Amino acid sequence: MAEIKIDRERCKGCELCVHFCPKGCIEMENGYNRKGYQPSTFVKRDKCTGCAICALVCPDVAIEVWR
Amino acid sequence: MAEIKIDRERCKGCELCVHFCPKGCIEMENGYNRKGYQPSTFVKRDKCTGCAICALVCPDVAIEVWR
Amino acid sequence: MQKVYSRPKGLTDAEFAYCAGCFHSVAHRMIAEVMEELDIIDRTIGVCPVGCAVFMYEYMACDMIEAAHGRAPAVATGVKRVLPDRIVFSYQGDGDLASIGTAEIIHAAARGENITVIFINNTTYGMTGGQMAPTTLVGQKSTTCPSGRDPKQAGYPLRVCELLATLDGPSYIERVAPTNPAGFNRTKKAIRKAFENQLEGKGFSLVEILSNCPTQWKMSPIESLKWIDEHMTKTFPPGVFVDR
Amino acid sequence: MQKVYSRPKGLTDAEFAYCAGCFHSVAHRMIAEVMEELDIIDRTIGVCPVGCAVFMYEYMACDMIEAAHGRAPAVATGVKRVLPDRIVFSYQGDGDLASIGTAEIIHAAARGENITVIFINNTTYGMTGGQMAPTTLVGQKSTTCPSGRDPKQAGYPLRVCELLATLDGPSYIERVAPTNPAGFNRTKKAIRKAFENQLEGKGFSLVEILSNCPTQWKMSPIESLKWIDEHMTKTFPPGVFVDR
Amino acid sequence: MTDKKLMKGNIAVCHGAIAANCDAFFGYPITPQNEIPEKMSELMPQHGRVFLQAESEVAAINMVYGAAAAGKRAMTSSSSPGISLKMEGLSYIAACELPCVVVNVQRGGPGLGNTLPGQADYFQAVKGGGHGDYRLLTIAPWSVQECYEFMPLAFDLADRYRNPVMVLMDAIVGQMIEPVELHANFEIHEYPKPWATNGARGRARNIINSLWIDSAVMEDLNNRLQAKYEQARRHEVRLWEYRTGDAELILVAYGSTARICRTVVDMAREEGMPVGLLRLISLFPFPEREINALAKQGARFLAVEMSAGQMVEDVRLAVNGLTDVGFYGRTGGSVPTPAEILDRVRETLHKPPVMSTQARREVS
Amino acid sequence: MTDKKLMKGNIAVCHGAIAANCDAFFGYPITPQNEIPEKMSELMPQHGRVFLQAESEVAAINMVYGAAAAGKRAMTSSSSPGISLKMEGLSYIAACELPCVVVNVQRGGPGLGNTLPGQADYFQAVKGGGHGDYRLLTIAPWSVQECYEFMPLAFDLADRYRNPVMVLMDAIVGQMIEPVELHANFEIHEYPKPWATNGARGRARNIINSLWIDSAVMEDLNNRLQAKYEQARRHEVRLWEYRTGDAELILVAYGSTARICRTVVDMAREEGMPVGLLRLISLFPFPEREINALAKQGARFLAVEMSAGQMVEDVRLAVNGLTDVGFYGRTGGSVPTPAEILDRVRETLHKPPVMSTQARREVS
Amino acid sequence: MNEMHHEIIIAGMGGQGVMVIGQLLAHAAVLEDKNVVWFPAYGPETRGGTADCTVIISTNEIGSPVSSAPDTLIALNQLLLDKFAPTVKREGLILVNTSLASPPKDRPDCKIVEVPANDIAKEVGNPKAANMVMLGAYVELAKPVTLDSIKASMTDVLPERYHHLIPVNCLALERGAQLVS
Amino acid sequence: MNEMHHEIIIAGMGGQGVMVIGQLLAHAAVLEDKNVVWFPAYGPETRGGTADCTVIISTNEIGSPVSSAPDTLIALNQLLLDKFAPTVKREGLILVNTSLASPPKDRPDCKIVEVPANDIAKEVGNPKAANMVMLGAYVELAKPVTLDSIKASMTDVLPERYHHLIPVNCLALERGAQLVS
Ligand SMILES: Cc1ncc(C[n+]2csc(CCOP(=O)(O)OP(=O)(O)O)c2C)c(N)n1
Ligand SMILES: Cc1ncc(C[n+]2csc(CCOP(=O)(O)OP(=O)(O)O)c2C)c(N)n1
Ligand code: SF4
Ligand code: SF4
Ligand code: SF4
Ligand code: SF4
Ligand code: SF4
Ligand code: SF4
Ligand SMILES: [Mg+2]
Ligand SMILES: [Mg+2]
Repeated sequence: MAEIKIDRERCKGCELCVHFCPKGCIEMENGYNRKGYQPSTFVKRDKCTGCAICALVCPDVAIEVWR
Repeated sequence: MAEIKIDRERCKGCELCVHFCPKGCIEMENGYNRKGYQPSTFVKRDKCTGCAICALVCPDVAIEVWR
Repeated sequence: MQKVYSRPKGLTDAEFAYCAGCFHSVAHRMIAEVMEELDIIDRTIGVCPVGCAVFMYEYMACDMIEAAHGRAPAVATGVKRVLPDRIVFSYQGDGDLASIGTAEIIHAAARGENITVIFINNTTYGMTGGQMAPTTLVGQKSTTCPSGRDPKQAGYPLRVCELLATLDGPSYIERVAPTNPAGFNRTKKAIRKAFENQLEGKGFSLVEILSNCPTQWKMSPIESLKWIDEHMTKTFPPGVFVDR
Repeated sequence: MQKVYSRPKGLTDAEFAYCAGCFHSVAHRMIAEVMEELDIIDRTIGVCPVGCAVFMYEYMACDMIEAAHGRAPAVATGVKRVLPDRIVFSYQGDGDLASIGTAEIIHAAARGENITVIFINNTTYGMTGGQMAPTTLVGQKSTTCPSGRDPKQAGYPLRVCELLATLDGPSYIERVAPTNPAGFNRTKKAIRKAFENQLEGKGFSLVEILSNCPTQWKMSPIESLKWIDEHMTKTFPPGVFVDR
Repeated sequence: MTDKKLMKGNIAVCHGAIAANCDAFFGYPITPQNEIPEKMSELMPQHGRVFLQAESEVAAINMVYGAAAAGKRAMTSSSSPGISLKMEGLSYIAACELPCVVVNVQRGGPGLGNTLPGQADYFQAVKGGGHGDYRLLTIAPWSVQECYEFMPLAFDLADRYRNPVMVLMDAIVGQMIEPVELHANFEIHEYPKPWATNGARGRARNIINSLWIDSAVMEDLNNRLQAKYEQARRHEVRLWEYRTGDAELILVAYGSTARICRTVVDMAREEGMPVGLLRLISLFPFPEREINALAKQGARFLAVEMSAGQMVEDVRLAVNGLTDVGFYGRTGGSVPTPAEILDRVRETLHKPPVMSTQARREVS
Repeated sequence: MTDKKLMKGNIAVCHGAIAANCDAFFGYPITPQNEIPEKMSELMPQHGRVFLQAESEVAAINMVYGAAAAGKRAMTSSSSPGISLKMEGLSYIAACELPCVVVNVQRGGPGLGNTLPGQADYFQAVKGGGHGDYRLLTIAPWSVQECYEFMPLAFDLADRYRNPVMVLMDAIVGQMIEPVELHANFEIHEYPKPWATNGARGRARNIINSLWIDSAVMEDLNNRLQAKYEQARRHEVRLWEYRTGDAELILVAYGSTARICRTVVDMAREEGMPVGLLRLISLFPFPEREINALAKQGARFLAVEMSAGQMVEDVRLAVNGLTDVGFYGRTGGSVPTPAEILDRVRETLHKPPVMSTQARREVS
Repeated sequence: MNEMHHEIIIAGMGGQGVMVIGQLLAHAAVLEDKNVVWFPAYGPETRGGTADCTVIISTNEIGSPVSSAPDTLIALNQLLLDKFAPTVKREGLILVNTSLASPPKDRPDCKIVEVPANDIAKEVGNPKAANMVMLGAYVELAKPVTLDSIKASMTDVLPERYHHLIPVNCLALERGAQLVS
Repeated sequence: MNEMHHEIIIAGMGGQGVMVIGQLLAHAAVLEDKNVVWFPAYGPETRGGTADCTVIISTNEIGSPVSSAPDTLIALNQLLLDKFAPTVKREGLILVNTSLASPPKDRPDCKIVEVPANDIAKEVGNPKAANMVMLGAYVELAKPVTLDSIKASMTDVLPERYHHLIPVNCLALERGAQLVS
């Protein structure tokens, strides 16, 4: 099992992590962060392989990954 | 028989006509023109074919050719 | 559990001010990672462009200089010539490098200047509001070619890698397209090689990154990556153009 | 007897102020001949460079504009855009076109600007006293590389035709070497074609003429032509680079 | 008022250029003037005229040079750093006595600075930032309406004097949106251009050139230029006086700063202070005589600029020691507020007038 | 005098730069300063320093920017049109507070002009030909010896003020050959440069930048620059007075024109006319106080320039109406002769002093 | 016409319609023959997804279009509320879109009006009309122009493809006005 | 030392050694502790094969190194004789190399000295030393410096590869001087 952490305030809601996660572990939030973006959120902890693709593609370096 | 005319005052003595004339009809003069160049001069009227190569190569457009 | 991805040391803590999904950030981060991996953060001097990446100095953990629009290669040359044992990179957009700065990039390349150039081609002037760039595709709309680039009026896109590859100066030129994880890896590798070459004294290296501009293209980030794959790579095929 | 060679009408009566044996005069004369042959003297506007040919306006029988150093393609563009039915040519040396004016020539070419460019490559800055040019050969001496061009210090010569040939804009690019009567004929033909293309609306044409500079090379004119054949053509091979 | 449209100053410039029969626009993007090339890319082709985005500001001014040499009305626009790149080209155009129009929407400087409003390119515009003795006729609009109306004026001056004309704006004037009436009521003169290099059909060939190795000939050209500038000094001074009649202190300003100063004058008058405004419309020629005349009547002056003190030197030259000339300036994109200028006015008026012989440079 | 060598002004500049520990030269050919890059291409590598021929003047000034940012002593040289191309770069360098030296061997202008002597780039040098409120510290040698000696001075000023320094020459000063003593007696200060971008080893990273979108920060920078220029006004005025003690008319000139004026003063004195010379060495800062003091003593002034009247404006500003300021200028590469200046002196001295409030622009 | 002078800053995320309501205000002022200057943010400041503009409506001639101390702030999100609230002039007016932001605590001098604009917009059937709700509230409170002039400006200001939304926009305007009346 | 002031223009084709004799004059003046400025033509004017320079030698400090009316012209060929003869100051001195040029007719005010320099140079055995003949004649006539100082300057001024020609150059100098003495 692996773990990722999304920095909600750095996230700009670009959806790239959602798009590229091979396991579909990430979704977009409904709420807004301080800047007014809708951030993404880690939803399927159990499926995450820690492949770090989400972190690789995140333009805002908002994701950290543990494995 | 052909004829060329070298404009002595336009000539800068570059020797290209002398070098390229296939018939060796042109030579360099010993004297100087007003600007201080040693001009070339048409010497072998009889051998000249009027091929106009001398005029073609003359940078200073100092040569006219009749054939 | 071990941490397998964390913020590279080559970046400061500052949040990127780029638009959501803009790949300037991706390029910055990869440069930062390479600086960290090669352990050169404290002897690298970066030269920022005038373009959306104009604030790059806020993000990179190394010494930085803000160049005038288009002149980054000249500024980088000035630094590298007087400090040949430091690592010098410049970072430029397509307007900066391929329009106003055409002479500077070509001559830095022709001189084989021992610097690393990261070239962000997003087919537009992002910062100033989406005007036509030298790399704007035929038919592509922009705020100064509102009905699409018409080659009869505005000419054809400039292919920088192909252009520079005719010179004897460059040691390494590659074009990459970070539109998917494999492309990301390829991009990172290219940037790394462009820095390694400099460490080895091989001379001029340039990596052209086909990048996006979701804002001026008026697309979502995901659409923008698709657009790169489907349209940009036709005019700008990725590949290694020089490696010697 | 018939007159088979006389001064072309495209030239004024002024005597060339060039050094003895300098081929700027040859290029001028051929342009003048082509203008006469195509009967376009009274609708041609020429743009002079800053270089030894800076006084070109004294010699050509058509309207002429003196451009700033390197900017002739921009000036020519300005003229051609507002007078599309006139014939516009620019004439530039290697310092003018390939150094300070790099951006202008590349973008005029990329735009496929419908102009004719005559490019005189004599590997040096003739007018200012024989400094290194972008086209100075490796090892060749100049007043700013007194012990010969060292590529480590000053980089490599720029090959303009090869560079521009990577662009989609140009319709015709050729390099010629008027070092013998056949070369003269080839040169004249190329210049003619570069003007004809414009008349046909085909777009950007450029003829690079490998020329001499007996004064700065410190050679006789005849030696200078040999030097072109023996050395210059190695780095700058004559040929047609674009014809479409 | 249905014939008034809301419009940006930059956009009004474009409509003004169209009304002026501008034949060709060559430009390069830079904030805060991007709306000009953008709008021109749309308008010029619509009117069958030339729009071209140049590869740089240097290329743009040289394209203008070519189009102007060909006898056409040509213009470019840019903002401070981009204008600096045009200095060589402008010197050439002035030396060749070619007409053209250059718009500078000034931003905060020096260097890259910022895209906020500035007026620190005054010296560059009126003294000649390029080499040699040339001048740009320089006019400064202060409203969107004038952005529209000054373009025909600029092209007319350019043709009349065969000289480049600078329309000196700032980010406020360029970016603000106001109602404007595009009345198109201009008398557009056609100036014969027998000197144009447009093909020597039926005439002797023309040459456009600024190279004269014979110093006597080059000096003749210079004398001709100076005579022309003298002519302009006599005929082209433009200004607007507001409540100067009885003013003891006259604010001198141009562009958006002059708008702010107008507010200040009203505020000052409400407080009973005898303050007026001299709003400069032409910066070169500078209203030397007019200011000198006011100084002879005893008025003191306060120059207000978004700069560290540039126009104030010309005010001092005009006053020539007759009375006191003060300065209030803000720099780097900061815009002076009416309140802070009013403070300075109060200060000045309570201070007895002194003959200041040293330039005072007070930048707050 | 065996330790004196015959040398061109341009070549002496190079030896001066070497003596000043100049680390890097970036230049581009242009007459009449070609001897500088040519000689530097030989000298700099000999001394293990950097010489690079840039692709253009624009590239050269930006290479200087880079080398100066890296903490090294860097310079470039050019002549009028080439200097115009450096305006953007100079504005950046001044805004970034970087030291460097720029040599301008002025020629006849405007436009392409000619390669003969000129002094018409004065405004460009001292008012800032680029955008924004910056100044170049400007000094003007008048002999080959000074071409040598002013280079260490220029580099020292540049480092001390963290500001670009312009060495303003003309084709006469650059091209003439005179005996010069390369004495190498300079005290070369090493200025610590903790701000240099030379790699952040053992310290926080450095940033060289002139972009400040916050207008308050940009204004702070401007205030810092202005304070620095004020400092220079106090400490760096340099001039040379010749027979001014009892002079009723003082010629004001710099560079080669000042040499000519020295001859004129001697000729005038022989005719019994009380004439002196104020030779400016620093052009910015301008000797405002000194001229004003002389004006207070009643002296009148005649500014002599190879221009249509540029420096004369600064003289007028300094005199501030106290006495009369005349002008004699030649342009386009023409060099004023002692005889013609003397004529003007005679004319002036027989004319009673009048308070002239209008700028007089007399170009013969 | 009585003398009046209003300086308003409107700020929010790109896409929240900040510019549109600025333009509606300016247009309405033109209809009412008032002096108006509208100064939208431009250039690099528009990067990062935020937008703001200043509108000055006055019966006097308008000097600077740049307001150093606006009398009103209409804030559509938290970030820009935080940024601009300190600039509002003493005892000014601050309208807060409380659907996305919470009212400032450090401007007790100001009149703070809470408008749950997104929620109201959803109610009237166009979730994108939160800007209109804010505008309605402001116009009702400050009366720089009439609501009718705003409505009359819709067809000119909105691009044609949005004209079908005019009725629901007007509804949103009115709901905003009702909220504060 | 008596007060003196000489302004000389020397002109000829490139290769005739115009610059060398200018430099010899200047160097000799330095040896004699006189003030000297030497102003060679430069730039585009040197195109077309001609060369000229101005030398000013004076016991006073020298103002302009550009001479508007030289007191002496040393002309080595016809073209430049024609160009510069009109600039010589009234009653000045003109030395003409009569081997290549004929004396001017329109300067009756001037002292015209005819020096068949090329012929004399051939006689002394170095046809290239015509310049030295002209210099010798000038120095003898005007005495701006001594012939000895000129001779003493040879080793410094001439590149080493020409040092073997110094004796014959000195001979040419003397022959020039004899011609006019
Ligand atoms: C001399 C000058 N000209 C123009 C500008 C305005 N300008 C700023 S960024 C830019 C172009 C940006 O485009 P690009 O280089 O492609 O970078 P991007 O924003 O797309 O990353 C321009 C024209 C400037 N700052 N300076
Ligand atoms: C802006 C500017 N920079 C430099 C110069 C000086 N300059 C005149 S001609 C020239 C180069 C000439 O070389 P090239 O173009 O090769 O022409 P050539 O004389 O060899 O025919 C230079 C640098 C100038 N006039 N203007
Ligand atoms: S680490 Fe891999 S699997 Fe886990 S969330 Fe990220 S992309 Fe998905
Ligand atoms: S990739 Fe990064 S910025 Fe984009 S949605 Fe995911 S976490 Fe947010
Ligand atoms: S025409 Fe031919 S043969 Fe006759 S002289 Fe000329 S080159 Fe020789
Ligand atoms: S080619 Fe022409 S210039 Fe050369 S020597 Fe012959 S005639 Fe004279
Ligand atoms: S405008 Fe384009 S390039 Fe600039 S930050 Fe936004 S997305 Fe990136
Ligand atoms: S210097 Fe060279 S290029 Fe110039 S005219 Fe002389 S030979 Fe020709
Ligand atoms: Mg881009
Ligand atoms: Mg050349």
